[in-house]
Amino acid sequence: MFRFANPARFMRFSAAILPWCAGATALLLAAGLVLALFVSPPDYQQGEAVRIMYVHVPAAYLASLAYAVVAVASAVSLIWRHPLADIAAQEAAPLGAGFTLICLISGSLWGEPMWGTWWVWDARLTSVLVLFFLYLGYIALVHAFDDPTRGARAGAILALVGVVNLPIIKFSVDWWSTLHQPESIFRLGGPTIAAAMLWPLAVMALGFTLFFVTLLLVRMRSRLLAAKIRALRLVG
Amino acid sequence: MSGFLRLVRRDLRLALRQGGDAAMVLAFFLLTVALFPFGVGPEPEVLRRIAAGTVWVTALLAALLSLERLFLADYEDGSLEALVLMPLPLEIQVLAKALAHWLTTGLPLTVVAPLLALLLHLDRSGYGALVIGMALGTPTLSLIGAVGAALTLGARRGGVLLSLLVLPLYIPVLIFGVGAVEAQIIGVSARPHLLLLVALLLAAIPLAPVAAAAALRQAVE
Amino acid sequence: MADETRAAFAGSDLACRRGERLIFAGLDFALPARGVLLLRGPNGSGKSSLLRLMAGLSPPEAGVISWNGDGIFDDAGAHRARLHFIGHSDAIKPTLNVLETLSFWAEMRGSGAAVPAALTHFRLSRLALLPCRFLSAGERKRLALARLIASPATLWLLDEPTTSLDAAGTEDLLRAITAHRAAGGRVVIASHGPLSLENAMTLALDDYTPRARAIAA
Amino acid sequence: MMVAIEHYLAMGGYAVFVWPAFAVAVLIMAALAIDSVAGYRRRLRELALLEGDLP
Repeated sequence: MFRFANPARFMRFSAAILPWCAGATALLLAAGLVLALFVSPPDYQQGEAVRIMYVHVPAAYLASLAYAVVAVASAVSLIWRHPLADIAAQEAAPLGAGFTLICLISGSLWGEPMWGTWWVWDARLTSVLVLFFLYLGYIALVHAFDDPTRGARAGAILALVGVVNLPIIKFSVDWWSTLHQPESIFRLGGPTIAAAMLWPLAVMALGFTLFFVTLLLVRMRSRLLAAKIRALRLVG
Repeated sequence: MSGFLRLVRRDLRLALRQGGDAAMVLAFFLLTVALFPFGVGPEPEVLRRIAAGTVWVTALLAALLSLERLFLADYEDGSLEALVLMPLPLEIQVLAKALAHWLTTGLPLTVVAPLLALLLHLDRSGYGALVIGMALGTPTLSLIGAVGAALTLGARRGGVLLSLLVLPLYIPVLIFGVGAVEAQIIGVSARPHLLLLVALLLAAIPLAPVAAAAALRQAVE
Repeated sequence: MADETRAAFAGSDLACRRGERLIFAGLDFALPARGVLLLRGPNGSGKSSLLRLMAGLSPPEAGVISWNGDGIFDDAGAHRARLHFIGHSDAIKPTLNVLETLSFWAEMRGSGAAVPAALTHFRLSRLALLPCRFLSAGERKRLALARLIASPATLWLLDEPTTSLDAAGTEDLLRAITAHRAAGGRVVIASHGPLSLENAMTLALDDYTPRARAIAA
Repeated sequence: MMVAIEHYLAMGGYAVFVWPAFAVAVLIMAALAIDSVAGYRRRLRELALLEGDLP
């Protein structure tokens, strides 16, 4: 598990795979865009508006994936006090917040033609909104201390608190929305989706994931370089 | 007397001597609720519709108000360092301090809540669920708040940050607390909601002190 | 207490990091019963940091601190029960009076039986019912130090204990330390000023800074 | 031809929703990418400068 946990080894490893990740990201996102905008058919109910799904659903998936990365890295950092895990958690958070924002805005843009309103307090959108707040809280907390190690430690604890709370919040929001909106107007995604839409969606989701991995590697490398620069300044 | 009770007694004594804190929270509660008729109009129908939600949301904010002080004074005067080094496990101490916080904020809020609900014309059948719900829900607020207060010790803009961290985590308590009242009013049993509030409390009692204690340890490190 | 006096309190190959800065490394110490260890060194050499490591407030970057062969984090509760740590801040609430303050700290550690003795020793009995907001800096320091006597602990960790103490206050502290040593206790003191203590061992922390170690090597 | 493109761009009347959704995604992801890569480049330069100073 810690084969790449040594910073020097991480630098070598990430340098080796970074070009491949970047290349694959570019290819997949390009292919995904073509598939989503030209190849995939319009929905018989939603028409062309269904194309919003190809950014909305991958963004939602990445928003959760990035939070999972933050949480796992935080746990590793708290248990083994590994500096690389701290960096991974802190650098995954802004990316996750970005995807969450994409998910919220595209959801709102999808909601207007489908529901006739820009914002619906539906369970899924509300949960994503709460996730966005959790990201903001995490990022704000990490940067709120003069001593960066304190920020990292506090952030790690908060990330784990968030992981415990997310299912509870999700459950309570689902519960609340069934009370207030008994008839489900419309399901985003879901298993009823046609195969002709599934392929473009899968390509997009993979492209988004690799985009996240690539940027995470770049940002982590950047942080390690910054540490090296500070160390050199301290000696010099 | 156990160390747990000693700590509760000390925090209560400090709250009483410092005075004001609990009174301020109540005043804030009262004032904010009293603003709503100015905002939405004094029509009883409108107020009745939003009564439960207004009382709960305002109670949430009022409980938040005194949270920042929960560990801050101890952190600043060195008491926290000494407390961390006491033989009594820090998790138990957090529980004691959260209990003291609840006794000085959550409990008074619960007692005053029906009075404020009266001002907002809450449907008569909703009072029982409101009071029971607040009695079950406000301890959870104090416990979750303790985690936030511990995490933001020594942070810049600690107070605002604390709200940002804690308010999203308060959503489940708010949902089930208001849900209980509304269920009662429409003649459905409030029990599932109240049981869920109990479940939240039972989950928070062991989990929140662990997280808060971890945060306090790294704060004095 | 009998086997407490035979226990070894020692640290080996300790390193301490604050942020990204390595403060000291390769530091060893051993403190037998009845011993006093004076930590010396300029500002920033890590005197307070070492005391905090000894208290178990933070884990060392490298190395182990042990009591009778067991690392202090193996049984953190037992270690906390055997030590007093008096830091820079006094842990005093302005609204509690002197007696309440001292009783609280003593009772949290088990018993407040020795509180009157502690008040007498540090000449605070007269002020017992005075709210702490009226205390002078020296009186506050004496109240903080009175915790040492108000509840027993075999290991005293004192960070600049004579700050703002007058000659008589310093004398009170030295008498307390002498009595504590006679009973088999141990004391670690981080201090700038001179302290007249018999058979005190000295640990100069600036010998262990990365730079000093590089020159020596 | 032009008609076909116009018809396509109109997105069956949903153009005002579809195109902004993609634009926002591209914009935010581009901002993340630029922020990440620019920071990385800046530190590489800084490091090269520092290491050049040292013997």
